[in-house]
Order: sequence, then structure tokens, then C-alpha cells
Amino acid sequence: MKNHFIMFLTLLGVWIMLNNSLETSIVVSGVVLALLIPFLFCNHCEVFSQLKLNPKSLLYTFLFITTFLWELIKANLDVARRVLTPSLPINPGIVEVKTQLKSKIGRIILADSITLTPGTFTVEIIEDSLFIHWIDVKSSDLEESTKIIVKTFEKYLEEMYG
Amino acid sequence: MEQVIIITGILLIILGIFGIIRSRNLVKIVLAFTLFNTGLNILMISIGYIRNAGAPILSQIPGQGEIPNIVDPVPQALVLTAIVIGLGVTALMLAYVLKLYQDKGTLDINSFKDLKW
Amino acid sequence: MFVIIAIVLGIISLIGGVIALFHKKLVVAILAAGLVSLTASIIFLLLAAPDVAMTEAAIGSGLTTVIFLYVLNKIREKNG
Amino acid sequence: MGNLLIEIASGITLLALLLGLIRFIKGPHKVDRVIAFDTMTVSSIALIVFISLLSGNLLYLDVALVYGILGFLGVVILARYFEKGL
Amino acid sequence: MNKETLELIGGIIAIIGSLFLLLGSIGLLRMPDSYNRIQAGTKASTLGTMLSVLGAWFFAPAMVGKFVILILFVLITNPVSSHAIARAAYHIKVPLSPRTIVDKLKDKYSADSDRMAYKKKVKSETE
Amino acid sequence: MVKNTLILLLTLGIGLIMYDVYEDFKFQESLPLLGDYYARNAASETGSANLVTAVVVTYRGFDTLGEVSILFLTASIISFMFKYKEEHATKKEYRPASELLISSTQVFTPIMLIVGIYIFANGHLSPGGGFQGGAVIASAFLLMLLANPGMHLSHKIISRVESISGIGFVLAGVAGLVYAGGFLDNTVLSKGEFGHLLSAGLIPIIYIFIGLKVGAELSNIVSTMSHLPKENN
Repeated sequence: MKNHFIMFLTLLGVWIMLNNSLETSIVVSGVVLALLIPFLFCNHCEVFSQLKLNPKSLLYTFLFITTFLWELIKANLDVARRVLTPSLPINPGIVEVKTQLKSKIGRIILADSITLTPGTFTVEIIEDSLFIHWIDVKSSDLEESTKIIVKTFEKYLEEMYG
Repeated sequence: MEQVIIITGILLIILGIFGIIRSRNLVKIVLAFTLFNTGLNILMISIGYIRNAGAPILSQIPGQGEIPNIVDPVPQALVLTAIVIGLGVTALMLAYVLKLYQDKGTLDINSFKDLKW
Repeated sequence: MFVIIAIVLGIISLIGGVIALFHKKLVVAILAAGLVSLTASIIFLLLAAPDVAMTEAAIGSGLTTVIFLYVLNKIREKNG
Repeated sequence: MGNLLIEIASGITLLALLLGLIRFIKGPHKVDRVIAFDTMTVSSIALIVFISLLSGNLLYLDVALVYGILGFLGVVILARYFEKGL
Repeated sequence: MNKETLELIGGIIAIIGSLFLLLGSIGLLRMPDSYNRIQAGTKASTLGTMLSVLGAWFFAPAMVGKFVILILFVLITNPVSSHAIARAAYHIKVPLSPRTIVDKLKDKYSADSDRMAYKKKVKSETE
Repeated sequence: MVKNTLILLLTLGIGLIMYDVYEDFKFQESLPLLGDYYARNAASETGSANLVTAVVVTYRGFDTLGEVSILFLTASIISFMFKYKEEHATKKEYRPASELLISSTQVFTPIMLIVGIYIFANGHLSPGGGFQGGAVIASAFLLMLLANPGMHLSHKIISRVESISGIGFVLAGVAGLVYAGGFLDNTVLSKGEFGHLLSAGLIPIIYIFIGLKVGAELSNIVSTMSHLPKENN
């Protein structure tokens, strides 16, 4: 039920932004469509059902987005420096990290954020360990690399989704 | 700009026909057919193009005797359906290719000589 | 500016077509055909035909590729 | 002034497309070609947005939107084909 | 804020974005193996496209909905495609470059029994 | 050797013909007769801002009807050729998709569906229409099939959606014949205010039918091709 409610809000937002206007006819048709689509095509979806809806999680969502954007720009500049240096200072490797997140939405947001910050990306997810390709391996130890890569995002995501 | 685009379309058509004649592999022939299709579409759209004219989407109803500055909508309507039909034809051709492959176990066009006498 | 864009897109689509015809691996040939479809879509946009460009985008980006690859998958399965 | 800046930006984007094409031609492995294709698709979204600004018709943005939502499908299809998951 | 200033800011942001796109392509050319090419190529071009679209927004402030949804689509679809192709590349054993220091996934993949168990688990989940 | 020379000669000949086409190519300076008529009158006659939509749906509606039936024929030929039999259905062997792809599919599929609906509901205002929207909807089902190759799209639902929208399309055309000027005349409903979502008479409704029909047909093709039998039966 919660899944359907959040899906309804998402789809309504997407519909209004696609049409780029707030006329009555558009809002009414959007409400009808956003009610209809999850009930027809989303019987087994449970992605959104672990989402928490309280003020604290909203605050953490905001903090997470700012952290993420900052990390994105910082990491991009870092990769830019590496690419443009003539000697190509890279140090690649695949390391293993652990995550404590259990909910599906938290895990996909974590994996997506790791993938989007250049320098690291997720190669494979097996149960609660993620295998990360890292362009500049600072440590091949499990705890050490978990601390460097995952903890920046995980502390916010834990508050948001548990 | 129009000359460049027309040359591109014509070269794609020649490339497609050359591929259809020369290739031995059945899948390659279908692929060459899609290239030919794309080149033909580009050529047909450029027939309706008018220099410095906009897309055929109006922002208000034109008044009496006023001609809006737009390109010709008729070739666009024809090509619109041609692309979708092209997908259907490609799917049908590939289904036949798979059926032939399951019968003979090869994709070489030279081994299908049943109707040759 | 549109002239330069048209020249570059023409070069890309012709090279894509040549790769699609002459490369030995079928997968690469199909990928190159997808590249031709991508550039053709932008060329339609330059010719002031957004409807056609959108059709080419919607069909060329996923459906054509997947139909080719489903057939290729069966052929590969039989060859082991 | 604004148009000039957008023209410069689209020129740089075209250069990026050409460099991607070089990797597409060279690519020793088929995976490299898929990566080059992905990069070119993402860059062409930016190119479509620039064209829509230069020609002054903002309705062209809908085409970029279709590429934004469907552009990743081709790469996912090829990836599933490579790992025998189709 | 008059129109001229807005267009100047937007143009500069768009040029920065296109420079990131160029950077991604240069990285695609220079990196030694497929995995590093994914690092440089698809990720830098994601940020580049987002910045270009953001810059274009300054030229037409009224179309805010379409630009926001375009940025969101690029943001959510790109990691999925690069993860999928990286996983496929590892599965078909695309060689890692000789400069690689450590490969933790190799041990996991060579132990065949583990992988089978994992397969079974995923299959039962999806059905 | 002889064959290669022949191929080369043939290509050269086609190249010469094409060169002739290029030499004689005259760029249009103004709209031709038919295009001129459409440019002047189509907007006020049909109430649609997008003239391509006006041409496809009303002026050349019969073409569209034929085109949709060709697509239907293609889809049914393919599904007859590779008939899906319950008893021969072997368990498909495939590598499962990664968890990230499976979870993301549940988020992307509804969004893709709503983008497809946006594209064909706004066919009379912005670029887009039934064919494009149908292709986007079929891509949404394709993504579900990619994440979960064992899944079967229900043929019953597909055929029902297709036949209902086909009947709706023809009925809309007949309504135009009865209540307005001719087959597929869209002025049965009022033309409404130019440039709004609810305007242009019957055009949005006809395009919704076309979009559902094209989407169902393309999904059917994709679904049949994804369950191709291994051996000839």
C-alpha cells in the first residue's frame, strides 16, 4: 500500500513536470493515470515500501543530496586531473566492501551513488558485499576500504531507510 | 547543409545496396537492408525541406491568406509510418532467417539453391 | 554552425555504415547499425522534422537491436 | 552573445563525439565498442539540447527526453547478450 | 537579473559541461583497459550532460519542468547501464590491465560452488 | 572474379543513377500545392497544432489504418511461425540479472509507461504521437523481459487490448462519417481552445487508440522473439 502511495506521488510529479504546466485538466488526468498505472502493472513491486516518511528522514535526504553532489564534483575533478596528466597516474584494482543496508531501495541508491562518483564503480553485488572497481586503490583491506568508500553515503542512507 | 545531408543519404543508399548484393551472411543482408532504409528516409525528408523554415508545429492559427513559415508536413507523415513498418519488416525477415537456419544449419546464402535450376 | 554539425554527423554515420557492412563479428556490426540510427535521428532534427526524429529514437535505441540479438542468441546457442 | 557561447559548446561536444568514434573504430574488444557507444549516446543528448536552443524551437526537447529514458536500453541489451542472459 | 546576464551564465555553464564531455572522450582514448574506460568515459559524460542541460535552462527559464526531468532521467539511468556492462565484461573475462594491483572478485568467482548457491538464491527470489 | 567485377559494375551503375538524382535535385523555395493547403487550413479545420498529426490522423487516416493492419499481420505471422507450446516449453537457461537491474526495473517501468502515455496524449501539441508512444510502451515491457527472461507477457491481455483499441479506432472513424463530414473527421467533439491538452476534437482519442494498438503489437513481436524455440518443430 505504501509502495503504491509513493509511486502515485512520483508518477504525478513526473506527469506534471513533463507537461510543464499546472492546468486543471492536466492535474486531473495525472491523478487518474498515476492511480491506474501502479494498480495495473505493479502488483509485485516492493521497492518503495521500506521508505520512511517522517521529518527526520526528509532532513537526511536533503543532507544526502548535498553530500552526493559535492562528492560528484570533487571526484570528477580528481579523474580529470588523472586523465590530463601525461604519465597517467592510475592504480586500479577490484576491492570488496561490506554494507549493512537491508532494504532494496537503500541498496540501489548506495550502488548508484558509488557508481556515479567517478573513481569507483560497482562490478557485482553478492549478498551484503559489494565489489568495487577503484581507480586508485588506497587500501585493499576490507574494513579500511569500507570506511573510505561506503561510509560517506551509508550514514545518511541508514537514517533514511534503515 | 542540405547538400551535405543529401550526399550522406545517397551514400548510405549505395552502401546498403552494395551490402545487399555482396554479403553472403543472411543476417548481414538484413542489416544492409536497414541501412538502405535509413538512407532512403533521410533522402525523402530532405525533399520536403525548405531553407530557413521551422518545424510544422504552429503556435497559433494562421490568419486569412497568411502562410506560416514551415517545412512541408506531407513527406514527414509518410516517413513516420515508413519507419514503423520498417521495424515490422525487419522482424519478419529475421524470423525467416531463423527458420531457414533451423532447416539447413547454415547462414550462407550460397547453400540455399532449392529453387535454382 | 548547422553545416559543421551536419558534416560531422555525416562522417560518423558513413563510418558506422562501413563498419556495419565489413566487420567480421556480427555483434559489432549490429552495434554500428545502432550508431547509424543515432546519427540519423539527429539529422532528422536538423531537417526540422522532430516527429520523425522521435520515431527513429524510440525504435532505433532498443527495439531493432533486441530483435537482431534474440535471433543471434538462438544461432549462438545451436553452435555451442 | 548567448548564441555564440552555445555554438562553442556544441563544437566541443562534436569533438567529443569524434573522439568517441575513434575508440569505436579502434576498440580491441567488443566491450570497448559498447562503452564508446554509451558515451556517444549520452553526449548526443547534450547535442540535441544545444540544437534546440540554436534553432529556437524548444519543442525539440521532447526528443532529448526520449533519448534520456531509452538510451540505456541498448547497452543493457548488449550486456545481457554477452553474459548469456537473454 | 536581465536576460543578457542569465544567458552569459548559462553559456559558461554549458561550455564547462561540454568540456567534461570532451574529457570523458579523452579518458576513453587514453585509459589502458575496459574497466578504466568505463570509469573515465561514462561517468564524466554523465556530469557533462547534466551541466549542459543546466546551462541550457538559463536560456529558457519557463521550461523548468522539462529540464529537471531530463537531468533526473540521465542521473538515474546511467549507473544502471554502466553497472550492467561492467558485470558482463567481468563475466566474459575481459582482461584487466597489468597495472592492476588487487582483484578480490577473482577468488569469489573461481569458487564454483559459491556461485551456484548464489545463482539458486537469486532464481528463487525472482520467481 | 567475374562475380566481383559484376558487383562492382552494378554498384557503379547505381552510383551513376544516384549522381543524376543529386544533380537534378532542386531545393524547394516555397511550399508545394498540397503542403500549402495544409499549412493554411489544417490548423483551423482540425484544431491541431502539430500539422504532421493532422495529416496522419485525419487527412490520411486510411494510410494509418492500413499501416496498423500491416503491423498486425507481421506480428501474427511471426507468432504463427514460432508457436509457443506449453508441453514443449523447456526451462530457459539463463544467467540471472544483477540485483541492481531487477530492483531498478520496478522503478523504471512505471516511469517509462507514463512517458509513453505523455507522448501519445500530447500528439496534437508537441512532437510525438501514437507510433512513438507505442514504441516507448513496448520498450518498457522489453525492460521487464530483460530483467526477468523467464517471464511471460500474458497473450490474453495483449490480444484484448489490441482488439479493443482496433475496434475503437474504426468506431471513431465511423462516428466521423455519421456525425461530421466523412470517415475519421475529427470535428465530432468540439475543437476546444487551440494549444491545450483537451482540444482538437477526436484526435487525442484516436491517437490513444493507435498508441495502445501499436504498443500491444510491438510488445507481442518482442515477447514472441524472446521465447523462440531451440529446435525446429
